[in-house]
Amino acid sequence: MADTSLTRAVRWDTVVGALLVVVLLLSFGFVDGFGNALNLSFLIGNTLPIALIALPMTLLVVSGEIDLSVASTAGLSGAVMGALWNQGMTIETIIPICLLLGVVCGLVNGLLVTRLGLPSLAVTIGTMAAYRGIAQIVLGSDAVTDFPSQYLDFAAGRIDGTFVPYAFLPFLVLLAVAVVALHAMPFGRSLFAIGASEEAARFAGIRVKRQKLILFTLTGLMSSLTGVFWALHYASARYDNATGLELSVVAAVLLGGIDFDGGKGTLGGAIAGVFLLGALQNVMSLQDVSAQSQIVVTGVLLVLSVLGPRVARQISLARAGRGAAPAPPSKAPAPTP
Amino acid sequence: ATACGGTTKEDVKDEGGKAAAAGKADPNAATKKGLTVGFLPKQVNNPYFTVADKGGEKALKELGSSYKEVGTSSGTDTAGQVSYVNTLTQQQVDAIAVSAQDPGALCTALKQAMKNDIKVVTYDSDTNPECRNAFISQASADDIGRTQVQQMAEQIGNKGEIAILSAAQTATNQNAWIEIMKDELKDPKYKDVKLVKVAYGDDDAQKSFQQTQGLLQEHPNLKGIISPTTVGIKAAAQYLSGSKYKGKVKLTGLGTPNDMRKYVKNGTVEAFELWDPAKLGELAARTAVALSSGQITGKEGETFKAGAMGEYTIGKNGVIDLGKPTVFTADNVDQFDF
Amino acid sequence: MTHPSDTGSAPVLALRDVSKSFGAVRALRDVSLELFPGEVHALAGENGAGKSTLIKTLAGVHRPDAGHVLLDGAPVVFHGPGDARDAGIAVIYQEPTLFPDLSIAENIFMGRQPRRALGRIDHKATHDATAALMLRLGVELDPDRPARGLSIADQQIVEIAKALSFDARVLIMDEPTAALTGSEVARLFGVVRTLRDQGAAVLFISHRLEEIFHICARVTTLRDGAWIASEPLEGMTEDDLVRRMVGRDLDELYPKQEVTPGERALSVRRLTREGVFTDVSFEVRRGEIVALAGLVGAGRTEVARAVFGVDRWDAGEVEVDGKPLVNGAPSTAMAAGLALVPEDRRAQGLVMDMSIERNIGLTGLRTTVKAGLVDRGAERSRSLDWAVKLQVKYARIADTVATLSGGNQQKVVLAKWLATGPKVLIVDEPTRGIDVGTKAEVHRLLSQLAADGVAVLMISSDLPEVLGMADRVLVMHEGRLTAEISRTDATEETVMAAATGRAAA
Amino acid sequence: MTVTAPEKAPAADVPKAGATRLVDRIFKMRELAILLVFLVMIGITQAGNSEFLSEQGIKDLLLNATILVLVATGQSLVVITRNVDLSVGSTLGISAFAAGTYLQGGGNPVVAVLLAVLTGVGFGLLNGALVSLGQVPALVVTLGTLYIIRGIDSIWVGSRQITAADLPGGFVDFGSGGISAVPWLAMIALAVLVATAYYLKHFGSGRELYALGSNPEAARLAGIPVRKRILAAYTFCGALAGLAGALYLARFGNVDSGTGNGYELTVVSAVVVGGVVFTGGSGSVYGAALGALLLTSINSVLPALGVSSVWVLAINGILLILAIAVDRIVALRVANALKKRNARHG
Ligand SMILES: Nc1ncnc2c1ncn2[C@@H]1O[C@H](COP(=O)(O)OP(=O)(O)OP(=O)(O)O)[C@@H](O)[C@H]1O
Ligand SMILES: Nc1ncnc2c1ncn2[C@@H]1O[C@H](COP(=O)(O)OP(=O)(O)OP(=O)(O)O)[C@@H](O)[C@H]1O
Ligand SMILES: [Mg+2]
Ligand SMILES: [Mg+2]
Repeated sequence: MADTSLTRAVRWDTVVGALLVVVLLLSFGFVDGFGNALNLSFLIGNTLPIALIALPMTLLVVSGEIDLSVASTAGLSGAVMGALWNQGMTIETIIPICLLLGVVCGLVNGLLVTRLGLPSLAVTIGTMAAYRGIAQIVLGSDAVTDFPSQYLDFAAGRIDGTFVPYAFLPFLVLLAVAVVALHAMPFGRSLFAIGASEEAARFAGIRVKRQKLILFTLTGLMSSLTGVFWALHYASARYDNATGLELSVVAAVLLGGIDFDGGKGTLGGAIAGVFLLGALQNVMSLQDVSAQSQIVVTGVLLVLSVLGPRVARQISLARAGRGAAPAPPSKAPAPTP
Repeated sequence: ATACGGTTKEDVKDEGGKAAAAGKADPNAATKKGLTVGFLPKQVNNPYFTVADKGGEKALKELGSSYKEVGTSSGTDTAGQVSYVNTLTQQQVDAIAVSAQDPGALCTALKQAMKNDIKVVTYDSDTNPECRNAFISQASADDIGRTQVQQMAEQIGNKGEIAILSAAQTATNQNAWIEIMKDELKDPKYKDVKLVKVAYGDDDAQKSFQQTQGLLQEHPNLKGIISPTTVGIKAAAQYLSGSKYKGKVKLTGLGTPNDMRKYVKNGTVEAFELWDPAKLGELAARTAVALSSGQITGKEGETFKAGAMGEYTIGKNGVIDLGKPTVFTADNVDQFDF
Repeated sequence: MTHPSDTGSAPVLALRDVSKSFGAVRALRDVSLELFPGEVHALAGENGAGKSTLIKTLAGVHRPDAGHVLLDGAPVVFHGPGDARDAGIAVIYQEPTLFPDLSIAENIFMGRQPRRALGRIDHKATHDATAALMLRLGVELDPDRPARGLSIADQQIVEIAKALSFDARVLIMDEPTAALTGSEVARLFGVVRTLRDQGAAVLFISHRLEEIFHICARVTTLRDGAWIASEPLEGMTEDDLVRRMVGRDLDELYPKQEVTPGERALSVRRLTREGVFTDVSFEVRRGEIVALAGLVGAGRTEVARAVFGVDRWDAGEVEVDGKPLVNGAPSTAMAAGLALVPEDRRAQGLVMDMSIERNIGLTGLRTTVKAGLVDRGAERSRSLDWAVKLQVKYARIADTVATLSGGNQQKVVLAKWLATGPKVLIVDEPTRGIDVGTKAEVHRLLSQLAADGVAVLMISSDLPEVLGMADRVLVMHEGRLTAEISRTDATEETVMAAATGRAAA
Repeated sequence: MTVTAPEKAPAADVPKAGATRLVDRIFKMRELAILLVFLVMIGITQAGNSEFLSEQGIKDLLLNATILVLVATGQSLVVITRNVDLSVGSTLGISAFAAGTYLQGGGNPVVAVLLAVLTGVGFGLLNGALVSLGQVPALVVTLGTLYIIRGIDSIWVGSRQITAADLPGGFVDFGSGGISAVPWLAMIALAVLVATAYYLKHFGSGRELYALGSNPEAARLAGIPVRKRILAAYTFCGALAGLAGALYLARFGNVDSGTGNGYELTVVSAVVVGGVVFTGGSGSVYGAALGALLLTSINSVLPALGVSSVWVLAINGILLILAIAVDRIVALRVANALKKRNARHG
């Protein structure tokens, strides 16, 4: 496109990042009860599950796929955790088992997508129901709440004297790993290529199917980790834990400027999107904005997130005085065999 | 600790002690004014909870305190509910009246609130006892479970197959009632009544609809359905009234008069019951104020005066019963509007 | 032939002093052009000279920044391709623009299907008209088959059929022959002549100069977006034309160096992919350039794809330097020193939304690594290095390849693969859409690579190129290898005879 | 050009008839696979419970599918253009309530249905305008409008609800009535479905929807009014969501602010199961309708077989995956067979 320089000037992920900073600063200044340690720890703690899943989801979306079963995988690992706990197993064995289960869930998605060539949207809508259903079979209507307090405290507590939840630190490590993997490692580079043109990537010797399989598996792993965290954070393992989380993740990631056609976006943008939504919700609740109005705000924000850059570009183009009729080069139709 | 050094459920049991209700009650303490009580229903925009919370609002106005309502727009967004508890804690309200989506998930947040000197009353749906000061039970589980079986048995002449259409499989109160229904059915006079199935409609109109269809297809000889949930009974009634089963398959359970008026009049339903949700909300509000004023602490045996509603005594585990439910039939249904 | 303007006829379509810029790139600068009825007009220029941009301006895709489009002498403004079409202008774009999910017939008649009562589409009439068009072009394509999976050549044919179906007053063709072999080109020219004689104005672009001389009466030359000349072709030589385009004299077009072939680098034995090609065996030695010739659809591309591993083969084996390759694994083929420049640069060669730098870098993800991370400095210098070596014309190395002209995109694909330093290089139509100057450059490069010991397998539909560059010519016909012809024996006659299956040479 | 290849004999009579018919058959096959899965499922259920296909049973099956069929039909039009409309659930909810409020005040049922459709058209236009004029990703925009419409709906509706008692008896009876086993609502859905399918196949603008989904850039170059078509597809989708809202009201006699919540996922599943591809350009509304029928039937089959509801969700998901996998495998097999048969050589 003619306006590469302009697109770079108004990169949406930086805008989201800036917006997040602005919202935080304004809230510190003007919103009662926002700035204190307790509230900040609430904010971070409640946003963490979304942020955790947003990490692999961003990678997946960059490579042109999607996983809607993440919340169900989280629910399933929570349920299994509860069931095994009820059986009297030690928590130290249970958690690895749950993570392994997540790997299996992700692997199933990945195999269905890569081996059978099914669209990931359809597959994961299916597994979304299947995993949730299995969770229900495993745990039934029980709610397991009596996990050991040192684990609960870790998941819900914060570092003494600060607003930082304990769990935030491991998240930061994971974030750093994901950023490096996506933006600096050959693996991440190949994901962008796969997302932008799977066929061209294959012709460049990139092992498309393998990379995708790895990604789905990682997504499963992170989902189950989130499931374990969720059960401990809320001290409740139920089969319907984290229901609907996938939509929040998708919305946040989209807000962060990740293009669902694949091949575009940055992790920084996605995570900024996650915390922007989290912070806004927190502020709006403190300001007694009703849940319904919050939904509208989220929606408007999403629409603006795509219209905004576009309008900005149009304006700067108009100002440049040259109304070059844009000829967006669409992706070549991929002739699949 | 176990042999391999890990932590198991057994270890936790040992360490667990119950958080005791602190302080001492002074029944004669003055009722405080200018308090703020935050209502956190399972779901905002749910007509049942709206009526209940309106009852609470009215009572608080009378008592000179202020009311606010927050909540999630989905009935299963537990994380959302937790974050609302946090918000209320953050806003330093004096008391929270909450209907819990999950008995355990709210605990950490509610304890956090109690630590910050906020009184916690649960209504309609309880949490674990140690996470709140008192629970307002809409009616004793016993009453609800048994009367519904009695009504159904009477309608089908003490003979035939019946089924239950419940809400979510995890709904605490539903499960308690269902247990009591099963217990009641053990009575020899119901020897010809057979409970063939418990189905779950998840308080979703469409799902409840299809579950009703399924029940009737699976059990062609079904004589009656008990649906102890307002959404379920409404969906079942709508299905029955538009099908060949209308009037042949009996239906009873918990429903609101406004929802059910039409089906009572067109003969789909003979009778159903419910407590007055407004009263439930009112009692929750009054209990909250009484707690904040120090008139009660939530211990068994304490009593307090709940305005025009009369005097209530706190039962075991901090449970306060609202009273017996009302039975609605074609004769009296028009006298109610909620 | 007398020049139409001499006989007093007015231009049907013309450009007057048109300029067009894309950001900082000035693609057209004060260009004028006149198209007369009954005349075939050539447009010549190097890659990126602005030919396609000019065509898109005529077709209403681009709006000129300055200047006018004149239709029958009066200025017009086309608000979109639809307007131009309604004015009787048919366009074949450089890159095929088909609907992969729709049938060939629908592709051709989209938007102007024959109708029945109440505006319903007459499916049968559409089908029959398509079949008639295919007959006219002499190709066997089922009108009802979906466009997905058509080879580039067949796609081009469908594009041509689409343009012909208009009975347009003006026919504009942007490199329609780039993917075609001799027989199809001859057919096409036959049809174009008929149209011309019926009074249509034709604008024709090709980098094969002999084609220009063959069919065109006049030529307009562009250089760097600027108009250089419009003149009759009569009396001009190819060298004259090249000088106009390039601004200097050209090196030899086929600078083939003599080398003595070394040991066997690539050997393919009894390779079969069911229904596509059968029992294909050949070998390529170090230093050799072996051409794979054949008609469109003979299966050459398919063989290359299978050898490189993007398709699986059903039987047979492939060895590089004596080590067998894994079936269906391009990454191991790459590791073994194999490189494939694919025929469809837009779908297979490039990630269109990525920058030049990243596209070239894509094949080096494994090599430009430091401590497990992509070494950005090394990546950039590797990309810059090759972009410069191949004289890619670009504004910034970080621009997306979608903004490059067709020929320059092709150069990026070459750069991407040459940068891997392959032992065996397979190039599928390497000079498709590349201007003469660069073509000579690519040939020099291939020749140099061969001299340095690389084994080159070249698939080309450009017969002079095959004859000029190859040490040996392998000919395929209907999925089988039908002939192997040495450099000395290879002539247009022997190759074509084998390619059409008339003679086993 | 100096070489003129010896010209091949013009291939006058391409063997088109055979190949054509086979190609045709594959396209039908795609829907056939789903139909097969559906019939097998129904067969098994009937064997396990003879009540299942009683008159009432068939009626229920059809009624359950009706609303989803309508919305899926609209959705597939949008998906064919390589877009998506996630806001259909919200649109359905708000249209149903709009119609309900009007009827509650003693309105005319026909006007109420029109009102619902118009509401749907309004939101469809909004989506279409945002997507086509702004040229922005449909997924984001319609996820946005999903929230916006849902929010507006719940602010407007609050805790109000409309129950069967508030509605004219005739309207509610219409929702469950019909001619023997065939409900009125199903007839409406079928009529809409057939008309849409006919339009898509036999009208220029219908084919253009496929074209622009298949390759938007080529569509622009072919002079197709891309924006207008996308706008039209969204409007149609909105209109059907609105109509579905009105039918929902008639069928369930009950609407509140939560009506249609989460419906978009079901609709998308139906469309995907029905073989309408998300990258645009292919699929048929019949496929989508079959997908809808399959999906809703799964929900009826399990209770009818007496499967404990604990198992229902898991089985649902597995059946869904099975359906698309079977469909895919059948399609692959057929494509392979065709390739071998059509092979030019060997
Ligand atoms: N959409 C666009 N955005 C930015 N630059 C463009 C765009 N289209 C063309 N250009 C630039 O305009 C110049 C002319 O390109 P054009 O495609 O007209 O060349 P061409 O003469 O057709 O070359 P070729 O022979 O390689 O096809 C090139 O420098 C190209 O990079
Ligand atoms: N991706 C594909 N999917 C399905 N069929 C294909 C595909 N690519 C090519 N074909 C078909 O396979 C046959 C062999 O084509 P191939 O491209 O190998 O021929 P070729 O000799 O290389 O000719 P060309 O000059 O067109 O490249 C043709 O009938 C072509 O239409
Ligand atoms: Mg060009
Ligand atoms: Mg080829």
